[in-house]
Amino acid sequence: MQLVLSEDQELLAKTVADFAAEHSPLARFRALRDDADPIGFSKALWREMAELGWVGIPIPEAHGGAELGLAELCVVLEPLGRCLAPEPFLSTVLLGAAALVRGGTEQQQAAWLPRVAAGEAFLALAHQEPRSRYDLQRIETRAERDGDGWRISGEKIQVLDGIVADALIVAARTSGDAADAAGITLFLVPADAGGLEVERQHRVDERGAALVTLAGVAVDAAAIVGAEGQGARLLQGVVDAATVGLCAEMLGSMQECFDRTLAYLKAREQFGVPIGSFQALKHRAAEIYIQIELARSCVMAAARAVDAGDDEAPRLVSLTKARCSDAAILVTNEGVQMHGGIGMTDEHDIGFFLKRARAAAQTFGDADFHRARWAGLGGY
Amino acid sequence: MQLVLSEDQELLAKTVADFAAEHSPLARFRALRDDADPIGFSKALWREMAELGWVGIPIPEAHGGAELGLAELCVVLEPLGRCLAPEPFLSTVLLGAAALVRGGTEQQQAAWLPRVAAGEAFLALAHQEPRSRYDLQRIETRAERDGDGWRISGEKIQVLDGIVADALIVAARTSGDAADAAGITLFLVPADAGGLEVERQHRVDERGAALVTLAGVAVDAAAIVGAEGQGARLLQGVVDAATVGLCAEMLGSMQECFDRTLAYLKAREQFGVPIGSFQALKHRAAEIYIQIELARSCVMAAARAVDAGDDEAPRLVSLTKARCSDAAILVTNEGVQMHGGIGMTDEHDIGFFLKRARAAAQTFGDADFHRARWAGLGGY
Amino acid sequence: MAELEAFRAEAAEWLDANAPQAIRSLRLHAELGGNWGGRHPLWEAPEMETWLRVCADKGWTAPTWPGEYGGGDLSNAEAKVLEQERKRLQLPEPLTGFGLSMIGPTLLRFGSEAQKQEHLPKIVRGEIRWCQGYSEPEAGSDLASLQARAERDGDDFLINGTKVWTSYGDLSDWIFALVRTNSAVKKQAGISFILIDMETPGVSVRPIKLISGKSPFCEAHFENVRVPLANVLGEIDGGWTVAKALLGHERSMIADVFGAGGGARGRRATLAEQAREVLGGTPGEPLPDALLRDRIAQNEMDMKAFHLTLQRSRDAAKAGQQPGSESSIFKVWATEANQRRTELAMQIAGPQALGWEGAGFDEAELDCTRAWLRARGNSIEGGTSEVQLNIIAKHVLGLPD
Amino acid sequence: MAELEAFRAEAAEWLDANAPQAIRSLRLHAELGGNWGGRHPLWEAPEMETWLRVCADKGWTAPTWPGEYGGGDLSNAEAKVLEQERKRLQLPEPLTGFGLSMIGPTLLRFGSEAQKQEHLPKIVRGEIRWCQGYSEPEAGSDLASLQARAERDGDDFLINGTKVWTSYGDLSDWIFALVRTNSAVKKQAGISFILIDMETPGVSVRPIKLISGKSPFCEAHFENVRVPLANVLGEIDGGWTVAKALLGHERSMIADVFGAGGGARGRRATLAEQAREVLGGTPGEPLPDALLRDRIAQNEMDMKAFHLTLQRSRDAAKAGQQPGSESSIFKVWATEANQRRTELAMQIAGPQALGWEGAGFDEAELDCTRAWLRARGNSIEGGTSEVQLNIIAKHVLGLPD
Repeated sequence: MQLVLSEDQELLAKTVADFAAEHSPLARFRALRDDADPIGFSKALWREMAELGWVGIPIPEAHGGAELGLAELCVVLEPLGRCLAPEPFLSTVLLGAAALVRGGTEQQQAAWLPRVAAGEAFLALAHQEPRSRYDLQRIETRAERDGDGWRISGEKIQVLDGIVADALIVAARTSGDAADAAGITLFLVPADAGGLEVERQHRVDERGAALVTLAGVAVDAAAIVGAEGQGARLLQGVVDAATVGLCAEMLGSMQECFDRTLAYLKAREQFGVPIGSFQALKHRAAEIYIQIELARSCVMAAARAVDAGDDEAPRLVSLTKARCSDAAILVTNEGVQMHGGIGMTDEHDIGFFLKRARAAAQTFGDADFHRARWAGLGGY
Repeated sequence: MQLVLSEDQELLAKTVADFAAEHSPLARFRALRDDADPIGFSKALWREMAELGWVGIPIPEAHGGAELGLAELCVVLEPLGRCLAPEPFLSTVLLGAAALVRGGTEQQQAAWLPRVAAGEAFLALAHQEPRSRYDLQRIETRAERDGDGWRISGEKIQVLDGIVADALIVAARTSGDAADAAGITLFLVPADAGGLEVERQHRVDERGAALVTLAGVAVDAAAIVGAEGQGARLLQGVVDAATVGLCAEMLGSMQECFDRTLAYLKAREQFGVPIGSFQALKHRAAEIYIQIELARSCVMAAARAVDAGDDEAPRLVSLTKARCSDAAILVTNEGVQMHGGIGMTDEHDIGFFLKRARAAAQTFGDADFHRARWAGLGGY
Repeated sequence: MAELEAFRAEAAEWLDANAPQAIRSLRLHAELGGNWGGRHPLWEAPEMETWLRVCADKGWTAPTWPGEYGGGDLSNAEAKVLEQERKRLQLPEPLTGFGLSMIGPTLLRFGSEAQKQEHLPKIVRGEIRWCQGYSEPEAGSDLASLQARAERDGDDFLINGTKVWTSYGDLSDWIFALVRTNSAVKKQAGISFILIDMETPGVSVRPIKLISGKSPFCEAHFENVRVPLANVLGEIDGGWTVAKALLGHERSMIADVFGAGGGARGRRATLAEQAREVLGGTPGEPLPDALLRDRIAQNEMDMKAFHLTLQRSRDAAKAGQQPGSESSIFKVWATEANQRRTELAMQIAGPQALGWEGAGFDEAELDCTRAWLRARGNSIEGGTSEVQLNIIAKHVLGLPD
Repeated sequence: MAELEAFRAEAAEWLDANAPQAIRSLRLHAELGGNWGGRHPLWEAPEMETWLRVCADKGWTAPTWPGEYGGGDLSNAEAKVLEQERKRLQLPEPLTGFGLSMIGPTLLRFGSEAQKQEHLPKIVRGEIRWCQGYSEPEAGSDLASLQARAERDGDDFLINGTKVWTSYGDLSDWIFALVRTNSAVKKQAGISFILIDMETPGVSVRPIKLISGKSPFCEAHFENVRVPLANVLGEIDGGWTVAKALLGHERSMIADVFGAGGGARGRRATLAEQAREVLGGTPGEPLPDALLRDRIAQNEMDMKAFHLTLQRSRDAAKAGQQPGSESSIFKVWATEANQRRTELAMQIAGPQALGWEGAGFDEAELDCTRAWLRARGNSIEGGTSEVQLNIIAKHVLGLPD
């Protein structure tokens, strides 16, 4: 494992950064919010990203993708994190498409992956429930056999970009009790299935999320993604990889928040000197810098470990999420504090980073959760 | 409850401070260590303190004491903490005598308390065991009935000033299993009892402590302090009050460590200016100041609550010990760091505070332990 | 003491006789929080207007102020008794606001006779609502670097500039503001404390939205606003002295608010209650998450230690001792402990803490999110934590510049 | 590549043929830690002397140094292969110390031909043990404010002053030191880098005891010590340039040491192992104390993130990229993570962490206490954490003075 970007990756990073600067300044994010955009992102921009090949990065070449790794996806996500681009990489690519790539039948893959890669179809993963907190195995939604098929009933929350999804991958229990690992099955459910209701949730970070209610939604046997009752492992693998992608985005966001704060420290004067000349602020800035550098190393290592199918990957994922969660909160808290009063106003952009940082920190498990997981995987 | 010193208390504080300045500068502590003094403190000075009435503060007037409260004892202990005076207040007065005051028979009290108040007798409490950590109820030492009396066998560790004690108050189990609250009984055991062995332990803070081995030590029925099997509650009450006394001493130590550090910050120059002009150090000094002020309020409140027999006392004790433990470690770590290289040398005094702070922090339960106790007492 | 007890009986009787039935045990609205008065008053309940009027007639909206300005002429001890009786009878305050708490006492101390005659009775009667104009967009912690300027024009000043963080500026009638009247002298000198009627042409006010949503804060612009010289409180160019007196007052108010657990705290569950609800477990037994349990205990203990320190400070004052330096820690500690509390509440709420509005989040969860965002400002407003630490380092610890 | 593989075979064969049997898999003593050579050498085992001699004869104590100074004339790639083979065969280093790691490379870069001829062969053969004289009692972090002075006296300098934190000064033969040779110019100018034989009259050395007990550190006094002008390395008054080159080297060495988990770490239990032993519970299951478990995980993760950052830095260098600024964080982070580790070990040990020596504490417990105290110095020695943060703020982040 080499913790360095290849020349191709460097080039990709630069392309994405240039694209983001041109098409997705922070003002775009603000406008989407202020206009109360119904889906919260731009489908047109998404198609452009797809045309540039980014959406298809983890999708096999046979299905129209680039068949590259999580490492490349992270290279794309970091600059997008810098500008808080709300396009649905996490939901459609890292959760939805990834579940099909890892566990989907040839038929499911052929039906969805080319359309996803082309930026034409959206997917979402509906796994979280009111009582699940961060536990992937705490699933109460039930799928009961109904002839050759199944009927699914339950309630899902915070389904990322669920409002635009053309199909949802729903985690349901086909056997066992609420917290059992065994008995979880993933189903591919078209958004227009009868009994499926999707309602938008409004989050503090303005990202698209939805409440999903399944009232006896009927699907046939071919809707199963992966093996019946064996969904926990697949779900964990998908969420682990998505977590690293989220961390890459967080890394971009915290780097941008810090860059803006540094610029402010240099420009803003108080008592006749730049506030960045105050040693207490300098030392705090240096501490932030350290945290970001450490987070960067973790993101790179975790992405490569996941790509390599390394045994250490789950621990590195938890390492990375714990660090990025803590670092993002530190960096953005300090960002607001160092901006002073203006940082508290809605019209200043720095607060967007604070909101996104907290939302990301509390997605896929917070730092406590991942430290506990690290310890558990370490046998203590 | 008034969180303010009375005029009498103010006067007492000043008397003790003057006495400490004259008779117990830090150089005395260093000399006791360097000379490998066998008991680690001065019996002559102890008698002087007794003559001044400090040793007898919590002892009833009927037994030659002043019959004052923990609040007054704290007033004495704080200045003694400033100069790290190693005299056995904690062991003889706060643990040993307090157990007799709270639970002793008239005969026990009459036999021991006047001599303690006069500075002539020393007591110790032997409760801690190799497996007890901070749990007062985890007692494996057993007392078995033997005719009208008892035979006690077991092993005690870190018995404070055990080496000089004329009698030990030994917590033993007369029934129940290792962690049970019921079945603990306290026994007053003369130091010359057959089968009792006391060996000095050398601690990082140079305070007197001993390993105590009891091999079938025979005592008669009149040796029981308090009621048979009901010792847990008595022990808890004694240790709670002693904890507050320890905190008062810690408060003095941390205040002194901070005062010395502040003086160093003002005097020491680097890059042509006093290092205390560097804002990062200033802010850290201000944070330390805050912690000490908060600790001071807690010590005062806890002492008064214990004196008043307030229901809130146990929570205030834990509040105080948790804060003082954390604050003492912070203050002394920063003390060494801010002194730089010289602070790491044995010939500089600041390191003594670091060592004592850690030892005190890990006596009678560390901060984690007391936060958990606070939560438990709060019903969560 | 007997006299005081006689007064207690008298006060209780009067309150009971005069308070309209409808306002007794009235639960104050979060947004209004009492009678603020003013030219365009907002009433919690129609009877609150009556309540204000009867109290003002008796001078009991400002019980300790001199009767000649409409006050109640009570001693501090009597005023305290009156307050106790009012609370005992569960009656709301007849009047609240910056007139009573800030500019009124300042007028009493620094105002000319004419100024007192003009303003104090209107404050007592709740006819004029006041706001504060100190901060400026470019000044921040360096308050004395303010740029709003007043230029002399005959018997008037012409005022130009912008004030920010003016609480309830959009609902207020008059503003007390700091303006630069002399730029030839060094910063703190050359500032005047001036009273401005906000209906004067050239004054405009715009609410400020915060990251937590709407807020009481406003930005006030002054464009050639004409104000008589006579509206200066204290000396011309001597406003810094007046302002400092007021600022110390503001900071201790902020600490008091957090000391009391935050304005709206009373209606919120404690962290332990919130955690029990979210995490479950057996009531009375340790919470199932030992980490959160430890942090909740830490935060409760932070608050408790703070309250004990407040008490120590007050007890020392009561005992006639010199005020100790411990009061310098109140603002920074209380606000940061509150920030930790709201962040902890977010962590306890977990995925449910991420709501902004609408479906899928209950009121307590949404409140948790907003409170967290709002609390970020606590360590900035009213003197940043950095400024507080500087003050401690310099004035308490004597560390050199 | 084929050539390198041929060298590997050759090196392995030579090592295997020449290494005395007794030193294979020799467990190095904690105090000595290898062959340090010098006039009064201390040997881990008698055969270590043979081992040093045969390696020095071949130039393989300093494999990459030029053959003319006694070195091995190997390329960096070959030296790496040699190192790999040595480790594979579990052979100890034939020679270690500041001669090889610090002054040798500096002599190669800055030394005159005569200086190289004089000193390098003796270093290669382990005949002279070197120590460093940089810090002074009054200088601290402000290294350039040093006061040890060298005054010209004919062809000699007369040196007066004191150096502290001189590791192994009591066991060393020569010292490389910074002395002020010109006080008329500003601080960094006017300093010279000079080589001093410690047997010269006027040199005295006293060990420094630390709060953790005895230490390798010494204080070296110089009283009218006569040193030839020719012993200056680099230009007279130009010693700062030489020193800076060496300092950077020292800091990365410190980071490497902590990066590898601290010198003696290999023999210690991990925190998790320690906690399992002290706290019990079922092996493989979560530790019974969730708070300690969380902090142990945090510390392991701190160390892991640090190692990954070290690797990132090295991988970038290998890939031919410019060294990134991330290396600036190594010293401060590694030392402070180590402090947190030792404090955590204290907390885990609980009441058993309070021992200094003797009865009632086992070796691991006493080691825990000493390691904690010793680690407090990590954030001071080799550039304090404060200085490291200043460097990051200024040179990496570009924040103004």
